[in-house]
Amino acid sequence: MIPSAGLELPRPSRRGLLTGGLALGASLTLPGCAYIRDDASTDAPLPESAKAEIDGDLVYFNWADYLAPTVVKGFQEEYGVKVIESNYDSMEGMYAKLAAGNEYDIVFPIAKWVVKLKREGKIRAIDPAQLGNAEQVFYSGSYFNDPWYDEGSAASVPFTVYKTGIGWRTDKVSSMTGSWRDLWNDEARGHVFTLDDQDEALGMAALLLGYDVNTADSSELSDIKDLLISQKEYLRAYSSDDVNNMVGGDAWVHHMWSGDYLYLRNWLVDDPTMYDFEAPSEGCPINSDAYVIPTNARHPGTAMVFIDYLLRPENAIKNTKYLSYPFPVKDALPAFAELAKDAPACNVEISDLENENVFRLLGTDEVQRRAAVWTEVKAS
Amino acid sequence: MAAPTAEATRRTAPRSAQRTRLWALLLALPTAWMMTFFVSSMVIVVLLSFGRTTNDGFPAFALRTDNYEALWNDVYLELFLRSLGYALATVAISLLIAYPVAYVIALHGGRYKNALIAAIVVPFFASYLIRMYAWKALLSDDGLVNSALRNLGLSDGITFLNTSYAVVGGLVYGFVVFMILPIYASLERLDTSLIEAGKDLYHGPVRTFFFVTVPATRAGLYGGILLVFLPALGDFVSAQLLGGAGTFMVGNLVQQQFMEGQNWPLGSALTVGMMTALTVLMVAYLRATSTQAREL
Amino acid sequence: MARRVERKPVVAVGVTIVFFAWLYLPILAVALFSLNDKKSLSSFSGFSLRWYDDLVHNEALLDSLVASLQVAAAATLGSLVLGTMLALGLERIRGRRGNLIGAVTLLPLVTPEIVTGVAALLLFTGIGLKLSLTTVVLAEITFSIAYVTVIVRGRLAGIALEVEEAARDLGCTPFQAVRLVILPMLLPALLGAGLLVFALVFDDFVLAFFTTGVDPQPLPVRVYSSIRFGVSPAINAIGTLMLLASALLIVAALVLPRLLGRGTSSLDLITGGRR
Amino acid sequence: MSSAPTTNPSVTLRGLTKRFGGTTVVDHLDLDIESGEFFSLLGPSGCGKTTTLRMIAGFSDPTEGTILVGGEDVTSTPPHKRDVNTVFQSYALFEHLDVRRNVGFGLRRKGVDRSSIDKRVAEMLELVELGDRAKDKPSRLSGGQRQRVALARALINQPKVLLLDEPLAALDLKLRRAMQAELKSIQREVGITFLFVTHDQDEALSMSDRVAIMCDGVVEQCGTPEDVYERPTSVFAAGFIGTSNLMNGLWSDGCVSVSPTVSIPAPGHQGSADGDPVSVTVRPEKIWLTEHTPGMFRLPGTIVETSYHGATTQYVVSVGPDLTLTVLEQNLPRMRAEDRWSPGDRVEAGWLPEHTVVLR
Repeated sequence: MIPSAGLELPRPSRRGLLTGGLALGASLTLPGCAYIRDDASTDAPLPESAKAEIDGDLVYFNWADYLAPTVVKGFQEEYGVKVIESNYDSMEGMYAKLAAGNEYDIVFPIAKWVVKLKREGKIRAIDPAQLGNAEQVFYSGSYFNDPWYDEGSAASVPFTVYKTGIGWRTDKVSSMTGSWRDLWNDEARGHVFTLDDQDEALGMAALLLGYDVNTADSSELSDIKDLLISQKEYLRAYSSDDVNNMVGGDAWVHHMWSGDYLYLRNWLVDDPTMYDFEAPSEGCPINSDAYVIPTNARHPGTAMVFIDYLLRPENAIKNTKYLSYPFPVKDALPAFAELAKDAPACNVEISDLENENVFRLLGTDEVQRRAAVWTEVKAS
Repeated sequence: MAAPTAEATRRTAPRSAQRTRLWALLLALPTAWMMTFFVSSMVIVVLLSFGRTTNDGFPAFALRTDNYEALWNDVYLELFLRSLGYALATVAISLLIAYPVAYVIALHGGRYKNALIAAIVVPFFASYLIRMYAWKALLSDDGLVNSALRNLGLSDGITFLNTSYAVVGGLVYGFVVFMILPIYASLERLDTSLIEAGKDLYHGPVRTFFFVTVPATRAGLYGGILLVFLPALGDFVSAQLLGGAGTFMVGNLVQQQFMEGQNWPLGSALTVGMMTALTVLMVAYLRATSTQAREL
Repeated sequence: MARRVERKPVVAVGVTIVFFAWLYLPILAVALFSLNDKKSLSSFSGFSLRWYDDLVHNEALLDSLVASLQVAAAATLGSLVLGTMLALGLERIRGRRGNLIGAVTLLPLVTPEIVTGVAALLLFTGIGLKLSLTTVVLAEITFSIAYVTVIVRGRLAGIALEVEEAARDLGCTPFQAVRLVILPMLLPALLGAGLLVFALVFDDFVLAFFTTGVDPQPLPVRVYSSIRFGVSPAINAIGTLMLLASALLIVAALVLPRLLGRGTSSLDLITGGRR
Repeated sequence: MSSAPTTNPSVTLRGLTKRFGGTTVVDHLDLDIESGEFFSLLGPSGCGKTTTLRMIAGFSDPTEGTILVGGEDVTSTPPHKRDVNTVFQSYALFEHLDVRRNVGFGLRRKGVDRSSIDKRVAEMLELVELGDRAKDKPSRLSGGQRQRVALARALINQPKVLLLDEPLAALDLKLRRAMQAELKSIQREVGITFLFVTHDQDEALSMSDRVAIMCDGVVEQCGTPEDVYERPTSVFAAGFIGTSNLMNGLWSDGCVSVSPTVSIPAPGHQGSADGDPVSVTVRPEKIWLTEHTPGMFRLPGTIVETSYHGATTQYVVSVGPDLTLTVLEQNLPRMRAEDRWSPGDRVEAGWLPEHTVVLR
């Protein structure tokens, strides 16, 4: 049968449909597809930085509800541009859209995704000299002058930092030990939640076992799997909605992000003393988000202005209060300290940043090995 | 009279052709559309299911079967069976709810019929996600339902959330409307004199119901079953929002492979496997029911 | 018109009442918490319209709403046209071949949404289409055709083949028979299918996420993005407004035909219509 | 297959054949229907009568053969160009149009101007007594009314032939009787050829000018109602219409021996040789149990069963081993209950030899 016969009507036989479809599919997708391709070296030189001057509306791509609306609104009013907002629910989703060629002006990746985007030449340089408020993050001695994920901070500006620990209900659980073992707490049996996040869940188990949070070693992963499966009898669910699981009373002990805990404690509950947070002694994963400007951004100038605008201490303070995550903006730090004064475990210190517990970009084999373990844990 | 016969046969040909041409014309555009946008994208999925992932995490075409070999895994099988169980439970519960509701509205709704059907459809227009999330808030340990139970002294709290029951309940909530509408439609069309005749024949409403009413609404039932079963089996929202540590479903697994797992080829193979299983089930189901439905 | 059956089935009436309570419980919760003056979704502390105020002033959300409406309207129109054509064509190709094509048209219903989404993304980028609201519409139409076809075929089966023949008999060409008789008789089913598709597309987030470009994103994408990490009551406010809008729409659908004095009733649209 | 010679044929079928796959549904049918005739195709379901009708209407293509309507070959004319109209079994009304528009549909397709359409629709609705329902939707009409709309919608086009496909099947008995009479009188009034398909023998006999009895795709017998009833030419025709006492036997010397003891004389029959197997039939109402007249053939027997039917009483009379006759007697004014026979009574069944019909 001629391949095109599938398109020949009036009588579309099933075989015709399939043959035609196959031919069409293969011919349409093989060349020039952004995704499906062979291994290629991708160390591209960094496209140069844009100037910080308004060059159009801002096409903005972020987690939902991850900046104070008043700040975004203030930007629109001050500069007379529109912010066109899109959201993602995962880094993989963000990456897929970026790789599809969508032209976003600013994106907010987690640290290890900065590494990936930078390596693949998908983001452009950001020249701090263009930013009037650069001093706020790139002051002398700042960790972010040369963070692990972006050598010399050439292509990113730090956005937030946070750590992962354990939040718990003081009225329900009294026997917390300050270890990740608390996620196996007998008092909280059936009320324990682990974050629905591959890196966080495997990382937590790895720390408890004394392994690297990024381990992809088969035998270590096997130990991690056994450990996590042993947790299931204590577990209520895997969920990243930590705040509402706590508020709803379902969670007594919750694997939790520091910012979410502060948010819960400061804004949602009547009696903050009912809740507490610990940074387990085996160490906690530290993570940070950054601002980056994609190479194909149509309005990199506006994006630069926007980043500079967000670095203004008053805006960083608004965002800190809205999100309860610390922004590494020098003059905004006191505001965070105020928020976190009753929960010092939520503080992220420079020393935390310099430790090894960061989620690094791994090779495909490693990611898939880890994913297989995580899938098996969740599915069993 | 043999002479005109052959000629007539020849002359009839263009007429039939003219008629089929219209239907063919009607089929042409949607078929071409489905080929371009659905079949070809599914072809990509099939091709990808034999593919691999590059070092930088990109899917690449290849000719490997290891993704399919990976499917032969007790964990996946268990997961599929679990999802199948949830979907079947969803269908069964939806039937138990939908039939009486559709029956009452169709045969006893009187002039409120349309209003009642509208009342069923309206919530369906508020976002599925928002409604599912509302259940989460309602059913949590300190949520409204448990608070009410406690205040009434009926119980000191029931664990609803993060259980299989919650997942199935969410699925039923999300899809029961697909069961009610077709059943309602076929009950509406039902000639009630049939029921009365049945009452004489079968003595008593219960037997009449099972021997007359239910068979007469088979078409609606079959449609409803399909429209609930398929989306329930592929759903991942209910398990994600209302599920617990042991309620992972196929939909979640596929989601996982395409997202965190960064293993699109495996996700594709899972999809192809699942769709094959479902297609076999569906064709068998259609074949079994279409002969019966035609008898109506 | 159906004759009334005398005795009410008590159990069924009971089930119906419980069903309605159950159906509306979460809706009421959504409405209630949209009026909460705190950001909590489980404890209610006092009435406030602050989330509605937020909503009205949140341009991004409003843009999303408009985008969603546009996408839903376009996809509804497109899938109605294509789905009806498919249904009409399939109706005349009966037997095994019809069954097979019928089964193939059902495939989009079986495919996990994320796969449809990813595949659509691969396809669009593969053929060099730039992602935009247009690609969302293309993908949504593809996904919705099956629903239209199922509903319209159901209705077509109810219209005896004889009706089409009667039209031919009275002087219609095949095409006129479709245009003057079949389509008008399908109208209730078309309205029903249209309403259903509109609701589905308006509510879809997975497919929409993968196929949107940099235009304002459809609303459910935002809802889903925020739901994974907890929902803001502003979302509840949107949900409540969507609900009210759809209720109004449906009430209009119920009342208008009566006001216009047309005998055909209205809401059998959704159910595919009665005879 | 013979049909009456025609002078002015309205429909002529020649060698009309329809096969679906390997099954022959209509088998080389030849038929001539005269103009202005009320013609019925009568037969059990599956006999090919509806298929024949559909081929005449143009909904189904003949496998072989020709169809002439008004002398014109329409075998390959599409339905919308044929000068025939159909009344469907399901009525097939257009639910989205009111009665007026349903009836006027065909004229509008023909491009008749609005005012004459209105006039003719009004006339036609008067004819079918639906003048007051012109603006109703079909869904608000009763079965009988819907039927009349379907009739009016077809008749208004003044076709050369009106095809009616079991139009009365969906009505209840009483309404059906009334409609039969009405249909017949309308036909007389408009003078259009009616080709009527039915499986109901009473209907066919009472309305038709001529009836063709069909079985397995062929016409078994074609003639006036009286012809086909009184003088069936085949076992099938005899059995399908009315009740008949059908007995199998052997021809010998002007008689049919149906059992060792019973031999029935059949003087009118010719063409059979001695020893030929034949069937013999006699209508139940031709058999007398009393008041025999001279020349009647008589058979002694015993009443085994009686059933009272109001106007008539039916008896089953045993006239020999494994041989029974059904007899239908009018309940005449002078007959009282005690005058009727009871099971066990000895009787004599007698009938005139010319009422014996021999079928080969």
